[in-house]
Amino acid sequence: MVDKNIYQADRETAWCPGCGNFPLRTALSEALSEMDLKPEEVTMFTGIGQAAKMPHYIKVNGFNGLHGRSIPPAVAMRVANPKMTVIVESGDGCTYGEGGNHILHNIRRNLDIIHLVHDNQIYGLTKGQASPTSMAELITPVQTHGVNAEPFNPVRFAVGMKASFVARSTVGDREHLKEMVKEAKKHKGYALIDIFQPCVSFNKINTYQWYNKRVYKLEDHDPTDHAAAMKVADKFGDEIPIGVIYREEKPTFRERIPYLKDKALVDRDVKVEDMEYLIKEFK
Amino acid sequence: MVDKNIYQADRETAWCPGCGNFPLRTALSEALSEMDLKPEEVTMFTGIGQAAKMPHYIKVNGFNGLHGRSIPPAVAMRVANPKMTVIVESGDGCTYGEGGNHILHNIRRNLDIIHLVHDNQIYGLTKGQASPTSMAELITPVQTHGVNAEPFNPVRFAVGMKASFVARSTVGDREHLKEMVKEAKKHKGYALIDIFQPCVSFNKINTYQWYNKRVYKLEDHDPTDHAAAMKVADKFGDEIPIGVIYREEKPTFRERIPYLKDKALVDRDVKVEDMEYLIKEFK
Amino acid sequence: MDFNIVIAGEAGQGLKTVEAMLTKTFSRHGYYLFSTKDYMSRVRGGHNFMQIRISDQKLEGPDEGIDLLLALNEESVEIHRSEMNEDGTMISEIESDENDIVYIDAKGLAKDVNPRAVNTVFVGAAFKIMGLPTEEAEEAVKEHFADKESIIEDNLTLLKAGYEAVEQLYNLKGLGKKDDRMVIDGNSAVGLGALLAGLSYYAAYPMSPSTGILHYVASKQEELGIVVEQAEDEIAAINMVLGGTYSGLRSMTGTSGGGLALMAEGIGLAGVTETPIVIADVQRPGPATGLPTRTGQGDLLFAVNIAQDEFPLMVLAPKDQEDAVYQTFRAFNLADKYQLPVIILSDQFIGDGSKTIKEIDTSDMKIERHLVDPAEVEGEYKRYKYTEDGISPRAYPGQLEDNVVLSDSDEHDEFAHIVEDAETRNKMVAKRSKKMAKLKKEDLLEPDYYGPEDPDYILVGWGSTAGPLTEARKMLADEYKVGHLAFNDVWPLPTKEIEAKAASGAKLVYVENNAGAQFDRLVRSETGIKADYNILKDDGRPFSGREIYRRFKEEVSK
Amino acid sequence: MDFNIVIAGEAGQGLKTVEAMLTKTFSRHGYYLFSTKDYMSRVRGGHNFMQIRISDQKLEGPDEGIDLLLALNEESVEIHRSEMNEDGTMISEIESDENDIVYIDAKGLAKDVNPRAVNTVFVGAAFKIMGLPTEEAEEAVKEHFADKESIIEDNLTLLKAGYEAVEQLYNLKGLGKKDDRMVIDGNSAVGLGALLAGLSYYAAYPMSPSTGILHYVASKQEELGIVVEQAEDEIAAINMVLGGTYSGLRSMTGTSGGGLALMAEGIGLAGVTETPIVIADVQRPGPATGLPTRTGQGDLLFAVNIAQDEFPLMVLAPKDQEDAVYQTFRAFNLADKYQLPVIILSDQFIGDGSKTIKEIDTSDMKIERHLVDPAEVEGEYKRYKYTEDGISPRAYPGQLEDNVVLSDSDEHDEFAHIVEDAETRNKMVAKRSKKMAKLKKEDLLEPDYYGPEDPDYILVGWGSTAGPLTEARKMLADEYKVGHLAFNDVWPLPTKEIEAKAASGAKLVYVENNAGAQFDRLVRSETGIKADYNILKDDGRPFSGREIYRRFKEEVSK
Ligand SMILES: Cc1ncc(C[n+]2csc(CCOP(=O)(O)OP(=O)(O)O)c2C)c(N)n1
Ligand SMILES: Cc1ncc(C[n+]2csc(CCOP(=O)(O)OP(=O)(O)O)c2C)c(N)n1
Ligand code: SF4
Ligand code: SF4
Ligand SMILES: [Mg+2]
Ligand SMILES: [Mg+2]
Repeated sequence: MVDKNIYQADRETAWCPGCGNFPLRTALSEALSEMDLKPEEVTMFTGIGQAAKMPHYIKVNGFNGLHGRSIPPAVAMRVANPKMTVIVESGDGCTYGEGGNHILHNIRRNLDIIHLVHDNQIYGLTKGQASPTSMAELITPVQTHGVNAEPFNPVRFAVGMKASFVARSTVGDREHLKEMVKEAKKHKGYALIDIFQPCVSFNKINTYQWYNKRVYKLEDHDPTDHAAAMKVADKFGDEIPIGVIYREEKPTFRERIPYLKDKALVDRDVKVEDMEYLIKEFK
Repeated sequence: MVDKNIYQADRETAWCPGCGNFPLRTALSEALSEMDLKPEEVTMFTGIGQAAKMPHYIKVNGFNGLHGRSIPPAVAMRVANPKMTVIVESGDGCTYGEGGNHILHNIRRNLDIIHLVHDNQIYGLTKGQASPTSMAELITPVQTHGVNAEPFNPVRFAVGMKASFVARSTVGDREHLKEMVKEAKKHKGYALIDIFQPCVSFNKINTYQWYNKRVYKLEDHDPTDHAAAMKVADKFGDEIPIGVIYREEKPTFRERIPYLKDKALVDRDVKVEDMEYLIKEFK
Repeated sequence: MDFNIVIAGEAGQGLKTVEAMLTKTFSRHGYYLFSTKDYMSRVRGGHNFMQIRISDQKLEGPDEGIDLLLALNEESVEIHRSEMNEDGTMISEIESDENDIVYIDAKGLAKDVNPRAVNTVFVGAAFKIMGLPTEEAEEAVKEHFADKESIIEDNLTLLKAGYEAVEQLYNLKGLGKKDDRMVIDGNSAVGLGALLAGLSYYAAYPMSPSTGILHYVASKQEELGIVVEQAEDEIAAINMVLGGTYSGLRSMTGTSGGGLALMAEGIGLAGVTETPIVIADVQRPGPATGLPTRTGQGDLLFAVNIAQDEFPLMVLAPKDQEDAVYQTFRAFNLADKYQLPVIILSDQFIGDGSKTIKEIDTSDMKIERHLVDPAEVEGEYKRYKYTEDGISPRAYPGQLEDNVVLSDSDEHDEFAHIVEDAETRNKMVAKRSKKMAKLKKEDLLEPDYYGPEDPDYILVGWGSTAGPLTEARKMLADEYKVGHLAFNDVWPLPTKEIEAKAASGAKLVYVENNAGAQFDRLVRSETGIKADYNILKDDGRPFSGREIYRRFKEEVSK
Repeated sequence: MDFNIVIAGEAGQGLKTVEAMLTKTFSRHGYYLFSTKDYMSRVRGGHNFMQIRISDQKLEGPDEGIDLLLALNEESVEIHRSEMNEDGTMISEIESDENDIVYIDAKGLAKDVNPRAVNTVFVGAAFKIMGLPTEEAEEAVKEHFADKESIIEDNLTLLKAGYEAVEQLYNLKGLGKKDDRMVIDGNSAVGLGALLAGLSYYAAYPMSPSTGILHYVASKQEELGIVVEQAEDEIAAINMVLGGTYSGLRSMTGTSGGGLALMAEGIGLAGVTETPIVIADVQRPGPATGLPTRTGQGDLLFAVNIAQDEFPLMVLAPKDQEDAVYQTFRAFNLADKYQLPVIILSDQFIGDGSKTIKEIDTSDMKIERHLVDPAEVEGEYKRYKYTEDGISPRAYPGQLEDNVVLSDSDEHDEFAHIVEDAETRNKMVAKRSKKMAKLKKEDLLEPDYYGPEDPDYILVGWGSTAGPLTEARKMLADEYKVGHLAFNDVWPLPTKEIEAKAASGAKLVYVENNAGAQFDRLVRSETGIKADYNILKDDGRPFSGREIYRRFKEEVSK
């Protein structure tokens, strides 16, 4: 087992004291260590936001790109290096708001990635506007009379799209979260974990207590039963189920590119000579 | 009833002979005429693509904007003028591909619009690449070994998101299509109609025959039953149901902005004098 | 009299409340203010500070050196020590022998009253030290915490406690309330200008440092009955706003660099569809995410060349918070008159900073929509009718009886129908470019010139450097014959004045908050004139007049 | 010998097949070719045409006037009649008395053989009329319809039928196969250059007229084992490509104006993360959707100023199809060497057009990845290490044992961690700008000059106007002392040669395919030099040498 401390960079974070991002990071470090992954064997792709600062605070390879664009850069790593563990991670605003089109289409691609969404139901870094997952009644400096739209339920959306692995967890239950990360890693294909992560600075509705009171662990649920999963996914009120909600094995992105086999494209040996024949084709 | 010929502009179209866009336009003209809407009472917002050229070939107000961006410009019309009938219309690539993020979030907004998607399962105007709804086995100049992703099922996606009205129709059944348009107009809130529209030039799989053989009209289906709707939505194979698949009444975008009431914002009478008080607030 | 106060501490410590109370109070005492914010891209922790400069004279920018430091945490003393002026004082909770530190047991005093109101102790102490009475501060407390009785009570108690805990050191005195002034930050100023212009629809996606505009207009949406919509992304925002104008509403969006990049295609759409819209770009340093909460003027050439191919576009840069109100108002009228997108280039320096300005005078503010008069439309409506000046009659759907309104992003004919032939293309390009010609003739603002008639040097700036440059010019005036040319409109570029000045033989010293001397390059591309000197700064911090003065002496007149 | 053939008809009538067969055949006969496509933004109907110019001399562009028209529908005769050269001939299905029309009953001949192969009748007739034997055309038919025996059979039959149905009118003769040449379109040329450079990952969203690159590289993906991914939108495409390079793959995307606009933010990300990528912008006229299938050079200033703030960026424009191969190859090496984005500004004129070029010579083509040597990394890896020339060691994840690779879009320190202090910011800005300084010194291509040593006029162009300008210069050479300066690299701008030329006193005549004289403005902003004359064209159609010649006489030497 890789020493879990290796992941906890000693850098000061820009997170607020008490923020749900801390227990999330701890759970992730522990999971990585328990899965025996060395830092250089993991690559994390993030967007912009408080959550998205993660690669600065945990020691793995990291590409900290643009707001909303955490997923697209990860596609190539999947073809470049099949052995790399790929984590895509960002906030709810980044992932479901600005980046909505990418999650939509990458569910279809079924990339073999672990997708962690810090769902604090708020825009943290920009100081408290509604995110897609904000409750309708949230009052903010922009949403002065509540949100003009229905809240987005990422789990129902993903199950509705038959994403190949959909789970929900909470930083309030670190063991559970760790378990989910490990399950996601085990799963072949796209694995979304929507994680409740209280924002103590701006979200005064969805607090630790709010989540703790509501979440319960799924039992007797068959995640391969789509209809059952839809029902579970729809629950977001006084009771909110956590756990693996839907799972379906299907061809991954790599598998749909048959000639890749188990080649790491990054090892491709290119010689101009070998491609001379392309020139001849224009004669 | 408004004369239906008024809608059929006499301009030459850029569509291919035999294209499914023609019967679609006819059905729409007839529906508009039967609903007794005058051209100036209807505004159509489109993107870019063969389908998106519609406002040039039918006489209503039209905003022919950017590829992928058919929905966002329509939002304002909903607050500007509650009496205007608003149609958003474009191709499957424009709507579900480039514009995916907008349909995702406008389902949440529940704008009172009729949303017509010409679903030919192909990129027509750019000459035959896969669209999000293309079958996995489609071979194109880009998808040389089939599509690298699972096909997008717009109906399942929208029902999964609990869009307030979701229907499927086909240009192969003009009466049905007309009926759906009228139902969508009647519905208060967002109404998606995904319309099978064969592309005779590039899609050699999903032909008129292909659709005709498969589609059947929904009977004994309760569109207010979400679980039932999900089941129906999932069917896309040898049998494909058409009709209203899901319907749920819920607050519209306008209704979530309580102070708008039934005011047309376009009639707002603004006087600088009335806003002098804003200046005083900075004293 | 010129006094510089800095409030320093961690993010989340409530610096903004302290600043608000001080600002209100000084203003009520009749002082001119200029405040800037230096904060990190985080919500809690780190080191943030706000500078409030006060004077009995009009202020145009920040200054260096601190007279009074309110150190809300210990670290702040260390960080700012080197910037203290000779007679400067620090208020701190550190017990120290050093005689520039005034010790105050703020936490102790607040403990039993209301620990969350600890900052108000600092405010009280500050007023005592400066020699100002507290009445106005009490008013400010009451207004700031309006509606919350018990909180007001606690704060008043702690204000007094702070006041009593320290000795008077300075003798500032109240100057008496001046009723013809106001204090406003640049983001609110842009929002205010827009609201006065009849803004009915604002769609945007939050992005520092532009979010202040969004927050301000949203705070007024209910009372004005307008709609402020948070878009799912900036692409949606710009297209929403285009739809807003098309639907008949005065519409606007605001963002910063990265968001502007995402709007590029939509701004071109406004160009070809001739849809008037206003876009505020509150600049921050890039590239990409860059320094999210800092200031810069690095988007100039990007804004001027914002999308593929060419189309009528106007870019203007407010000089300060006051100008931001007027320029934003003007932007709407010009957008409507010429049916084009207008980009307002603001920046974090003026956007987040506040200034005492003359009360906004609305007597010359006229909302000019330039919509078609339905009575003048004969037969089939031509949205893109060829006219002498290139401006076609604009209507919104439903405005004309028996006529529809069509708008198109392809090249099109007068009816907005798609065309591909060379002839119509050429005609439409010519029609659109005529609008720019007319704009240049009728509405372009030449830069303001300040200074002697026969200067040896001219400081050239655009937008928000105007204030610091004004101060720098005054400091330099004793030693040099130096003028100042301050540009508002940057695209199309007004060229007359700069050409005249260049011809006069004065040395041109361009001062810009970017690394690449973008304005110099723009002026050169339009006129051939090149700066003799470039004073550039690109570290995310604004210029002060003193800094420009110093760099002038170091880099120009060596 | 210079012979101009036009194939005209509706979209969907199979013009491309006719063009392909003619092109192959002429090429096998040893002719030089230059073909352009003029097609509408639709799939069927409308009026499209392709021009094939053939000669025994090297060709550099299209010409005006038609020697032989293959009118695949009746309308085409009317449309092109006025362009016919004096001895020109039209092959048409119209029975007519006019002696410039050769009647052929193509449909009748095809009816019983294969109605879908009707066009091949025209091909056969064309060869007979020109006096060329059909062997090579038979070969071309066989290659074009490879794998489909019966179709080949039908086409051979109809080829012969067409051949026999008409009389010989010209006497072109075969010149014998030349083995050192090839015919290639500009889009394939860019794709070929990329593949030769080791492209492993191409992600793009279809957009005319850039889709040809996507199609070409996709057609090779399986055999080369590389990945071509159709993105959900252009924002995904550019970010995918950044991820590709980060993951260790040579990566590229291609698009046109509107897509480039959507990529703007991502290109800035490449700048600040110092991620080498190559972006092809195959220009079409805008603004916004504009004229989707036409040509133009309207994206120059947009590309040069592509995103907020400033960052190292290179923009280069291939001069023709041959150059496109070499320049694309070079773009990858330079992107990798300087760790920056390189934009290739192509356009529909060369992208969709084909040309006979010298066979690509790979002997000087070396793939230079400039990745770090793992042995040289000591201790903790610094992705953004300060170095003398600003270039830091670049590694991809998994390349270094016991070390991780971090990339960041915020301003950052050497380890790629977020910073906000002014000092690090200044250092990083300086580091990045050093790369541009080095690039300018070591790798920038000055423009090529052709013509007399002491010209009175110099034609100045960039990118794809090079060919037409070459022809124009030759036509003008009899009457004027005229030279031609052809730019490849446009950003950073190479200034030595143009400065020298301007100093020589020759009049500068800029020829550009845009309305705003963008290159003139760019050159002026960098050097102060201004065009004496601007010959501009912005109607979506390319220049021909003859047109430039004429306009020179009309507008320059009046
Ligand atoms: C293109 C662009 N638009 C907007 C922003 C500003 N921005 C930064 S983070 C953020 C929202 C963050 O919310 P979320 O993704 O939920 O992350 P959190 O801070 O809550 O963890 C926004 C809007 C940006 N950086 N780039
Ligand atoms: C930003 C941008 N990207 C790409 C394009 C090119 N483009 C035009 S239409 C189209 C696809 C059309 O497909 P679809 O929306 O399904 O419409 P159809 O032609 O099939 O009716 C594309 C990719 C564009 N115009 N703008
Ligand atoms: S703003 Fe909220 S989410 Fe961000 S660090 Fe602070 S508490 Fe956490
Ligand atoms: S390309 Fe296809 S969808 Fe487009 S007009 Fe032709 S047949 Fe219709
Ligand atoms: Mg969040
Ligand atoms: Mg389609």
